[in-house]
Amino acid sequence: MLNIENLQVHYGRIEALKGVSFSLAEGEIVTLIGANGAGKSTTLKTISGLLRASAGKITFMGRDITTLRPSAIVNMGIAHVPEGRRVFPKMTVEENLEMGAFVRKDQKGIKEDMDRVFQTFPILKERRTQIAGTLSGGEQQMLAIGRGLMTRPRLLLLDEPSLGLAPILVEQIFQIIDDIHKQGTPILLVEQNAYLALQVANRGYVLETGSVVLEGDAKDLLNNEHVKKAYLGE
Amino acid sequence: MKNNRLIKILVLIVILVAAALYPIVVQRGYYQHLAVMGCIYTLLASSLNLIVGYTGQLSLGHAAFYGVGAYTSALLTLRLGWPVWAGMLGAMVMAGVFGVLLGTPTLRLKGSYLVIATLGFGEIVRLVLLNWMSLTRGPMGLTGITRLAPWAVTKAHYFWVYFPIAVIVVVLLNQLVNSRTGRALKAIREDQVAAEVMGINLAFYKVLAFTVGAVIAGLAGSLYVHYVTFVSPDSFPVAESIQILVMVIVGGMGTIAGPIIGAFGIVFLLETMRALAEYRMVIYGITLFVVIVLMPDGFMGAVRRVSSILLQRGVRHAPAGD
Amino acid sequence: MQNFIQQVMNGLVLGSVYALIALGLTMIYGVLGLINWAHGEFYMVGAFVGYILAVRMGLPYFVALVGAMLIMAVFGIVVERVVFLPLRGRPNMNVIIGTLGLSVFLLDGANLTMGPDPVRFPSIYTDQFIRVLGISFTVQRLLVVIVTLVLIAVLRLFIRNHKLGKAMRACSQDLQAASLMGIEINHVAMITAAIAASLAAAAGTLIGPIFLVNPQMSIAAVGKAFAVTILGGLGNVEGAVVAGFTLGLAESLTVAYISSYLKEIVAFAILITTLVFKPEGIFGKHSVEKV
Amino acid sequence: SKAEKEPIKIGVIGPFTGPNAKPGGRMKEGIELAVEEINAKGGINGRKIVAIFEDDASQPAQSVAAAEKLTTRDEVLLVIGAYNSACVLAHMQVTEREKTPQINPIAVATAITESGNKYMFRNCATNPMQVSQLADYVLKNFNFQKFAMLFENTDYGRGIAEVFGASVRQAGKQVVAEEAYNIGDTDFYSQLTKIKNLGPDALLIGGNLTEGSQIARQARELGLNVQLMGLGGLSSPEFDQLCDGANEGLICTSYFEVGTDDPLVKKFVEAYEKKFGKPPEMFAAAAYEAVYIAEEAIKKAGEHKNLAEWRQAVRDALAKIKDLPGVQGPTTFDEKGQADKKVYIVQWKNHEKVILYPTGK
Amino acid sequence: MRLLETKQLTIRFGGLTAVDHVDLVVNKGEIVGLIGPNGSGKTTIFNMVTGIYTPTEGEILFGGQPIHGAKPHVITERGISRTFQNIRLFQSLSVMENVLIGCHCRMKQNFFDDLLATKKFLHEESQARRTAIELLDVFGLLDLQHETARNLPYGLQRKLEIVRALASKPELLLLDEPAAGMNPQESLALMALIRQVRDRGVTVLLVEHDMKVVMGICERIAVLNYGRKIAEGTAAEIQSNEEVIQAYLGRQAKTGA
Ligand SMILES: Nc1ncnc2c1ncn2[C@@H]1O[C@H](COP(=O)(O)OP(=O)(O)OP(=O)(O)O)[C@@H](O)[C@H]1O
Ligand SMILES: Nc1ncnc2c1ncn2[C@@H]1O[C@H](COP(=O)(O)OP(=O)(O)OP(=O)(O)O)[C@@H](O)[C@H]1O
Ligand SMILES: [Mg+2]
Ligand SMILES: [Mg+2]
Repeated sequence: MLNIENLQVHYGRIEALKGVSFSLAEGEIVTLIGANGAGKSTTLKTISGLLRASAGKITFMGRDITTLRPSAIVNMGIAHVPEGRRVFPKMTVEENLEMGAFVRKDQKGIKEDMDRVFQTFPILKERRTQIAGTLSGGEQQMLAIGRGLMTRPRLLLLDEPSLGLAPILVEQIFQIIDDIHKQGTPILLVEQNAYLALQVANRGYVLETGSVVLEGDAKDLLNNEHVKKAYLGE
Repeated sequence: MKNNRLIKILVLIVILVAAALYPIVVQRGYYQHLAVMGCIYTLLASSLNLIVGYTGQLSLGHAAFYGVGAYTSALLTLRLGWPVWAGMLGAMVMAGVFGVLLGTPTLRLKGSYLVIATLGFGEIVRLVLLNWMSLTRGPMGLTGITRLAPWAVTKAHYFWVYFPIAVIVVVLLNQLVNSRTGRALKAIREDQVAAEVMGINLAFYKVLAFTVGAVIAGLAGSLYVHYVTFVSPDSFPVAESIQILVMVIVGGMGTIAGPIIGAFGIVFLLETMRALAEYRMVIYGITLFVVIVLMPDGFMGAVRRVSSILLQRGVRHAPAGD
Repeated sequence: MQNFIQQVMNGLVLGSVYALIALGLTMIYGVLGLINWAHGEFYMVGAFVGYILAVRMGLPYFVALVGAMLIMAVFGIVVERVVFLPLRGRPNMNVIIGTLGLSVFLLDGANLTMGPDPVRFPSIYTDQFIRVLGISFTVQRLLVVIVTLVLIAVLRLFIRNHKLGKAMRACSQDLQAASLMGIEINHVAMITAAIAASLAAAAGTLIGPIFLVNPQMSIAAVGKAFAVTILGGLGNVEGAVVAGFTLGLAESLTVAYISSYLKEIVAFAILITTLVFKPEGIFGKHSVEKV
Repeated sequence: SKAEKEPIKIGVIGPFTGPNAKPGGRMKEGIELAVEEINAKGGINGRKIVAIFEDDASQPAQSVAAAEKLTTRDEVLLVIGAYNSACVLAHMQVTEREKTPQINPIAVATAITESGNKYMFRNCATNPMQVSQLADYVLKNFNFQKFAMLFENTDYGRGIAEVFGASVRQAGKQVVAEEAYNIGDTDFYSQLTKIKNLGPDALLIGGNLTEGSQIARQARELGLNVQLMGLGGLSSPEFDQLCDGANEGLICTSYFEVGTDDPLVKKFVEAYEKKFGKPPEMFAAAAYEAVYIAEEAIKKAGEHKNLAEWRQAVRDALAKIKDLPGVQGPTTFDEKGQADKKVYIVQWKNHEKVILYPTGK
Repeated sequence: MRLLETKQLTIRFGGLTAVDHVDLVVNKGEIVGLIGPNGSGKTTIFNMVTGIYTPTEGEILFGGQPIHGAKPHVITERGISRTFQNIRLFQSLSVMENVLIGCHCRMKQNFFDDLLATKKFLHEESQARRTAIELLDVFGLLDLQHETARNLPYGLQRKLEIVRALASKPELLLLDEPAAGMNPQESLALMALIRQVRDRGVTVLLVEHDMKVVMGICERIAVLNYGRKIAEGTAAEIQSNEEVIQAYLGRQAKTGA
């Protein structure tokens, strides 16, 4: 359903992506792994329209979305939980979640989803009226994920969702990812924790300095010597 | 390292010699006048740069320090008969006091709040100068202020005194911003919390920046007043503060050369634009906008960008193999 | 007592003027995060547009008022596209200088096209007097206060109930994240600029008949508008309104009971004292920065 | 030779942009007209004259730069200007140092001619001169006991208040209110309410026409029905226009009156109306007159090869000018360079001015 | 010897008690871990110890002296330094300048020395540069000394923050999630570095969610939950503590990160 062809992205004159191609099928979890600065976040930002590709093509459900604006892309059903949380610091937890449902009109569904988020992250329920800027790092991370879920997306882009989360929550997050996936929402997952990512994903791509150097079945990648050495710390 | 120093000193000597010759080569008093004003604005822009460019405290009240310096020097020489050099010292001290006065209450203010508070401060100072009749003669201003010295008759004489003063101040500022103090200021600009946690006394350094900036602006005020020999509150409106800020930003803030280029550049540009008559300000407005959009880091930023592109090219053409 | 009531009334009129001008300023700051140095000129241009519609073209006053607001809305959109957009996300100082360029351009542009002479902008309400209990004012003055209050109420409803209000707040905090929520930032920016400019037009058209219309009117207005905006807390609509009226009353009563020399100083003194004790304005919420 | 055909350069400093762009424009028009007329007659001593206009935007620092440019770059023979006293006070040391004669047609601060500057000449009445004439007239002809003053917070307004207040007190009458406002202010309800409460018989407006017209209108709105008085600019047709009738009965001084039967004035008014399509007002007249004073002096000074000598000769000729007819009445400079100018006292009646003094005219 | 001690340390934000009567001891030369669920108050304790927040109740003793309520810069001078959960480098300054700013409180010249480039200035400056170069070298950042901090990859920015903190010659170093955003390979290298720091005589208090790192290098670990200390002990003790597993580690803790 998502197809990336020969994507190139520049920051000024720095080439961050040097022709990346990959695809994601209906109902799949695909993970991008790679060292710091490999271009993972850049890829996600380009898909969601925050960055402009200098070459290449992105198609979503058969439509070319390469040059669409972020709002149009969100309206097509792609939700992006960005790196670094990016919660609205002066809005309350609840308002932040409402913002996630900005493009939706089904009041009832919104209410349901909000309850589900609170169920998943009980601490957010406790912090409901707190200004998001004063939440702890992990709480903000939960809020960002919750806000992404509020979109009820057709495709979810997650950028390092486990960053700064307690181990028990990391487990939970991956559980949630699995749940969302089981409900039929495909996910494009970027993670430092390559081990967990490859465990939950169907397929994976390894990105190094702006290019895909390896791709394959997640299980295969888990056993790949290069991946083991470079990303699993074994 | 040593070589570098030598080059710097050589450059400085060349500049000084060129400057000394300027009034001889350029005979017209008008251009000499612009050069004198350029020196005064260099002091103003460089000192504001310390506050805005290095410490990151956006201030729109700089003309207040300029005005306080001008009035202090004028009153000390006029009313108390102090010699001009003492008037200058007095101006610097008094402006410094005002620097502390503005710096202290604004310690907690950030961003736009600071901008508007400093703007308000500038207005208050101007309004006090305007309304404290018994001291300042209010809107009438002060006339017949002592000239710099009995021998200072032509503009060339003024230039020969003011230019070295500007050079000395700039050299001192350059030394300052590359020292522990300067780094502390830059750290505050970058991240106040991190700066504090690195052991920097926020309150002290912020007030210090305002004070040093004010002292230099006060000196500029004194130089101005003994040159023009007249002063009135009209000379220090908010527009003047903004003009100084324009010089800093257009020249390139947070650099030493930027404000100097900005000061001389704007003084000469505005005068050149006199030819445009009533279209002058309209075109100036457009120019400002275009410049700030195209050169967000000012002239110095543009120079740096261009030179880095050129350098990069050079590297690419270098033979391969490291 | 009569004197006091008259002075309070005077203060309310002044306060409406301040509030109306400051509203647009605070909205542009609140949503786009930029200090619009040219806002005084918006007000001035708005007044001229109202003047042209009402006096030169002879349209009925209220038609001219609405017309000026619509025309200025378009003007606001153009300015957003041409001027604000290139400055978006730039540091404060650059924005100040950039919009200063716009301000100089509009001011001297008006000088060139409309001439520097003040013009009278009579409306039918300027010559109708209300005199009760020894206090007196024109209907136009009353109109200023009433229309201001109505506009504020409408604006509040709009911001509160319309999704746009929320979108505006989100944009003011994080443009990128807002766009990820599906908010069309460009639309929000244009609508904000349009509203701000049309509020300025309303201010100009309402106030023009009371005073005079000339290019210089922008200068006196903008300093006060900034003071009001900050007092009310940047980006805070309710704050701007309350601060506007506070300042208007303070000035009026200063003249009445202290000295007219202090009228100007009062505005800035209130501003600075407030900021010293409450750095985020009267209505700004104080929050400890989370590290 | 070629040099002789070169035109004589006259520098003009004025506020052609900024808050006083309006009167600045009138000043410019007056000068343009005079220059045109003189050149049409063949110039001075066979040479054409040109006026070089420099804007000071009412800012002293810019005014200094303008004076520097005119005297040292353009090398003008003499300078006319400026509008604001602060600007003249700031730049007069430049013209003095460059030994360039200057005629100041508008700025009224006393200090300008009191400072011993040998190159400064002023062809308009100073503040004390016009204000005391007004005070004398009002005190003599009306039996007012309580006076109020509302004046702009500038050297101009403050000077008016000082002199007028002194005259009133000297006559044993009372000043009940002295209120100030700033240039650019638009709302005077607060000050006027306060004044109304103090119950004066007459109100002196010490300011320019923009604010002055607002004050007159707002006084009427508030029902402050007392004798209004004003100076200078309040006698101009624009003031009448802006007042919309609120100036009915206002008594005011005037340097220049269109309606007199002085042939010089008639000729000027005619030519001005032809060229600019509107009647002239005082600033145009004063500036126009200044050019003719310059013409007279340049004519008397004769030809000089050396600019410094020429300027000196013009200065000396200016100092000797005696009873030179002009549109504001005859000009004679005293040893300080101040011309002894009489002013008119007029009253607005039904959008027309009635001359109250001097009664003969 | 007790280097840092908190006694009944408490802070409230409105109705929320973020840190609730916590007693914590860090001995000289130790590496101590501070862990706990998100929002349990770890960063907040750091903020109180470094003077950014003032405790509502309780005391903080450093080397036996009370430091609560003191300004951050004073505390740094006393010998506590830290890194931030969200990196806070001086972004547009060079790597070298970042480290020199770290040296700030150990330099003795005054304003006039700086202004006039006195002997003292020259001496102090070269001294500081030497310290900076040495530290950068140890952390492998020396080649990048002229690079602008902003341009460094994430992992190196974390390292630079540690170097900057060390430049103030602290006795106690507080690290807030230094391994966040690092891959397992990089975390391993970080562990080695932290040990090295301790071997230079710096005591370390570490907040981290990466259990490999925490269990790997901490001699003692304290666990917070809802602002309260719920456990304290060695890695083994903590890992088998039922309450900690419940609240924080989760069942599969050992398989994961
Ligand atoms: N705004 C920017 N300006 C310039 N270069 C950038 C910018 N953002 C990223 N880069 C560069 O682009 C490259 C890819 O960065 P990206 O953020 O996509 O990496 P990543 O794979 O997500 O790494 P990480 O694991 O650190 O998040 C890096 O070399 C980075 O330095
Ligand atoms: N300034 C503040 N205002 C209000 N609440 C705050 C403030 N600072 C922290 N808190 C609250 O205090 C609690 C503790 O926050 P803290 O940042 O210490 O958590 P933490 O243990 O570091 O969590 P994490 O592992 O997610 O970083 C959080 O619930 C947070 O919302
Ligand atoms: Mg990333
Ligand atoms: Mg934390």
